[in-house]
Amino acid sequence: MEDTGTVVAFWILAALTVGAALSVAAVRNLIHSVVLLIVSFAGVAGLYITLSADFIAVVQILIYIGAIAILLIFAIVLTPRAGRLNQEGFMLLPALALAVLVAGTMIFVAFDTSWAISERDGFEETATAIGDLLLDKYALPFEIASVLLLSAIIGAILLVRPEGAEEGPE
Amino acid sequence: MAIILSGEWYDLRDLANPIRELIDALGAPDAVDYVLWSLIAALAILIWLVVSVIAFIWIERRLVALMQNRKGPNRVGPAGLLQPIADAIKLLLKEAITTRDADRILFWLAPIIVFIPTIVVFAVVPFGESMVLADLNVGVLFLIAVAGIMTPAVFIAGWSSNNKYALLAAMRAIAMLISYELIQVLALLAAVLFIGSMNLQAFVSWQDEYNTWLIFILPLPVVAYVIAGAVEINRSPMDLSEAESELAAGYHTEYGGIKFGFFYQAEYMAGFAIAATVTTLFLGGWTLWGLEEWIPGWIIFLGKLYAVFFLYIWSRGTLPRLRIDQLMAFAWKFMLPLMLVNALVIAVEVVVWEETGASRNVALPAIGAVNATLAVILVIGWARVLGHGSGLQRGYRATLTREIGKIYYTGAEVS
Amino acid sequence: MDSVDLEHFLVIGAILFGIGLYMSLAKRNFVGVLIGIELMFNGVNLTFISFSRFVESAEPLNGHIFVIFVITVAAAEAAVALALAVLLYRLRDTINVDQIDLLKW
Amino acid sequence: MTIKSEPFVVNVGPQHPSTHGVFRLRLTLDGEKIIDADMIMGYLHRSMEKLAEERTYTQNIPFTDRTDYLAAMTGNLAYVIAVEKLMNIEVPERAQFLRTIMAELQRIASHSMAIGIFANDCGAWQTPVMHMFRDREKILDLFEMACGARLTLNYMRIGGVSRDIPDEWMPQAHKLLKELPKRFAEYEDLLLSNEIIIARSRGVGVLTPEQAIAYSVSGPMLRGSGVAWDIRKADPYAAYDKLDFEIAVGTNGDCYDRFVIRLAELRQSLYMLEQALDMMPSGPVHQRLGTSTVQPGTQPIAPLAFRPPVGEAYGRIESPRGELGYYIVSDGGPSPFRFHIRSPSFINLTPLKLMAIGSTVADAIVILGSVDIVVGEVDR
Amino acid sequence: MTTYVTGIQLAHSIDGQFPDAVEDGQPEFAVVKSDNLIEVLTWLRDDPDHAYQFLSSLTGVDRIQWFEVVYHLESFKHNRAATIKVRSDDRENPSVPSAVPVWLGAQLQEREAYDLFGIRFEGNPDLRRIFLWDGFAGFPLRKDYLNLPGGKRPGLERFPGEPGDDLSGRGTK
Repeated sequence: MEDTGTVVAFWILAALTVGAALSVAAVRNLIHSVVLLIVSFAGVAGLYITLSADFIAVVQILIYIGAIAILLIFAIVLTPRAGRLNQEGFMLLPALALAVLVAGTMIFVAFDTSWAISERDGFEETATAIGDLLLDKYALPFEIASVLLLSAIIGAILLVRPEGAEEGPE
Repeated sequence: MAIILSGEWYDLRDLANPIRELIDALGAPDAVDYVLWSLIAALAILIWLVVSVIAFIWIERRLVALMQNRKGPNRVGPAGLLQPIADAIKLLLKEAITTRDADRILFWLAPIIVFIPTIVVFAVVPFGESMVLADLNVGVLFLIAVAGIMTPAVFIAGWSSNNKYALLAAMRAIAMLISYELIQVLALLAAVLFIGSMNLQAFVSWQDEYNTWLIFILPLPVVAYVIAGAVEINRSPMDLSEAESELAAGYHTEYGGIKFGFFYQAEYMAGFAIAATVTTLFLGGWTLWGLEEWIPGWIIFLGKLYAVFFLYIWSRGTLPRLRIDQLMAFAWKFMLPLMLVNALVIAVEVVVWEETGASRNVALPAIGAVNATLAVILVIGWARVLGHGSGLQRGYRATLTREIGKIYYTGAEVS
Repeated sequence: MDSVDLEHFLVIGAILFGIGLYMSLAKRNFVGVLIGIELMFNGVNLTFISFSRFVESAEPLNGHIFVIFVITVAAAEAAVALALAVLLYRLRDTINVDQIDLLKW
Repeated sequence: MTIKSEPFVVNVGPQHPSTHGVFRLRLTLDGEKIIDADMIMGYLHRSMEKLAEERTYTQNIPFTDRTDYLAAMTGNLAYVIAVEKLMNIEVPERAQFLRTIMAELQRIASHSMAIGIFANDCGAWQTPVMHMFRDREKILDLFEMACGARLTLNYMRIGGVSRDIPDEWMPQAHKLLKELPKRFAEYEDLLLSNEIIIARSRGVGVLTPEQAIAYSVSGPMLRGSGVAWDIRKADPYAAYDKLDFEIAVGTNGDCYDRFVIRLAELRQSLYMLEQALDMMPSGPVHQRLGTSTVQPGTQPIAPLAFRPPVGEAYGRIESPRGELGYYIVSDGGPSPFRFHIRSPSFINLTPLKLMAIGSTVADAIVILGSVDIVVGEVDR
Repeated sequence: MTTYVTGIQLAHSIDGQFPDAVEDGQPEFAVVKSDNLIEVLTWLRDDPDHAYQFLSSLTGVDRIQWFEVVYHLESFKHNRAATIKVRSDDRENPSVPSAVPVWLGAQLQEREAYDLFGIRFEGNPDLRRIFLWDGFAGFPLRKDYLNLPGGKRPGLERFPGEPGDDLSGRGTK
């Protein structure tokens, strides 16, 4: 990827993503943290576009920003007395050390391995191909995923169901 | 002269073509060329949006005034035409108040975030044959995904104001937007199933090629999309998150001056975005059965877009507002099953058409008729199943009597 | 700096994963932990997509498929986690993971 | 799925689009559900009852305009009826008919506003109000012809009305009566079977007749609960005993019933007006009450000051909002010793808490809209 | 036509049921002793011959020597109206039993009377100020609220413009 536009876009997006992610861990207010998380998600979506994964990029925006961030906000708003602070617990230093270690190892591996880089260009159209793959080769995992989603919905509803709730709709 | 004789004269009317020619003539390197072209297009879209919003502030106020037996703005300039500008100046000159306990950063950020999705949507909308900023392969999905950014923006606005009306409205808005996003997705899914592509230009060219509009073939998804769009842009009867009579101004209660102006403008822009989507996907976009040869495509497109937007003005001048639980019930109990059945039916139809290989002159009217009939049957039948038109959903007149002191109470049904 | 290669994306993925790991281990608030997990998912996804783009393969889109499944799982996880947070809050009046130290209540 | 959440206190008002004035409703919410409601009023309290003890009986008439400013005629009427009861004055026939006509016109104007604003509270964006204003303007034009004012009319006098109607008045009124049925049919078409209004108001804010009677509510609220009680029928004043009309009652006691009753009463008022205009006798419009001591020599139509006998009287009428009563105690002086307004808006608010608890915020607004308060009358 | 039951009639029928409960009977009203008020009102509401289910109006009057609370009652069944009064002689802390247990509609009206006259309604579940704010000094509808110089009380004694002593307030004679 030597295209000037892509390179510039990559560096901007990379700075945005990593900067926002670092701020997510650093800011004190949880709501600010979630807002920065949204920025980080958007940056990752931009990186997907530079990787010519347009379908995944859009899905990233749709699911991560449109759904998961909202769920996180719900989790904060529905627990008003629990505090909105994003502070660290007693695990601060070990966690930091472990995180640096893991990330360092991965970076080292990334640079140390000689990857079998292919010479092909980015994908032309991914959505149709992904659809074909999902319904053909990965049909079974696809079905399992739908079952997983269903059980997650049912589980979530059962979990927050008030005790002694009457049967049927209110 | 040469251009007119060569038969490409109407190309000039498609504003994108001369501009591209011009930039090509400059002979700049590709990168500069690309950036220049994008900048001009983006600027053009922005200018069009701002002008349209200003125009429609006046048009909406005059139209609603017409529906309400009054004159509307008629003092500033001829026929009140300068009223939006006067309003804009007023908003600009007002003090930008930040309430003391507001979350200052987010409070200022929210009006800006709200702008992003409404403008970005237009990047994929084809205004004309070559007038599209980004010809995305997943354009339809992009429309939905970008509109989803609205949700956190509205929440941030409501939450950061530290106002109870605003927070209540923000919670309502989140619940509403998430529910109706589902309806939007299912409505567009039906269309995508039929066309077999998520590219917006492909939609337009399909409708051009088959000489029909998708609205005639898929009536139910269009209605569902327009209704879900009303939720997204807070138009009555779904304007719950800024319900004037309940929550003052909803999530932007604490916003004044230009920050309020941003919300106001973003709302119109989102309305145009919905209208643009409906136009492109279901109303043939910039084509009009061959007339695009003579009239520039973007004029046709804008005409259709404004016509769709008029629906929202009309509903605002006419309809009362639903309650939040009724709105959610409408989404989950009424629209969702209907849209699922509809998507299934359309998938079956597409397969049957492919298998039988029927000619389009037979297949399209047949599918359209089936879908229209099915839509009517489904809507009426499902409404009956849900108990519509009986019990608490039935209207009546008052009982008249001449006897004093008698009690006519028959026992109330409580909702 | 004049070209972007696989390693660049892998580094960003690793950094996101590291931040996520740190947050999910160190944060006291349940939502903070959740945010960490989501960041880790993002790092992994980015890695998948970049492999899919750069690495020689007969079926290059497999990485995309994996990402779709990861996103599915993430959505399901977020929904259940929200329910858990609400339930925890209802039972213990806190979602501070330090204070949720009873194995049974 | 219900998620337990914290109680959340929301102040609706004192400055709020749907409190119809400066009235405050403090709602305690659990999510969107109301678990407690408290009314806080007095923002418009002008101590009229105290002020009236400092003015003569005639000087008090303008106060009665300013309690229920949407129905000044009925406010005037209730007060003069109370004073006439106190002083045992017979009012001339023509004045009785004029009073009836004005009161019914006022009822149409007031109910129009109530219906329009109720639709507004249901979320319609101003359109019904604006349409209702159109009719109301015509009626206010008639008032202006009759007494020179449009809102605070000050038309009734103790012993009659302040002046006779001009000659052009009757044709104008007949013209209006021809126009209005078409409009009412339009409103019934648009509002009565409007899906959203039905969805918003049916089954909301239910009052059973027992509750309604126990809570002393009156007017459309009492009739909405199915109690056929109308002072115009039960205890006719002015010329109501000569007119034929029916009482509109509801059967469910919900907000929708109160709303349809107002729509039905528009028709009944129109019917009464047609009869009254036909039956209007000629003659004097005022019973002279002796001479005024203010300007000896001249004979003003209503003396500024006089001394009623010692005693007390409770005069009541059916105002658009319910039973409007004036309780007047005289100690023989030139001004009332005690001047009490039994205001329907105020007393109709008593069961608000009962109706609001258990419903949602949006319902509370609709309930408040269906009670149809005028804050000037609530606070006085 | 509503029959307005005279106070004398009403006093007689109350007297028949509750001896010693009636204090006074005038053409316009009957006065009941404050001790018997609740049982009299309950009886008036429930007795099928009276059936005054509807409390039309409740208000206070400052009669200078005493405070009185006026109940205007209404019977839908018989289309009858009656007036009952109860007196409280205590100038500083007047108090009468609350009618809320009999008619819930008395709730706001009693609050109003308390706010403006300072009459305490014993048993009212929510006796707070209603129009004026908590901590407002005095009770404005009392005749001695803001006495004029010389112990005179506000109110018109003579016609405006009529020659006479300046500002001779009522209640002083």
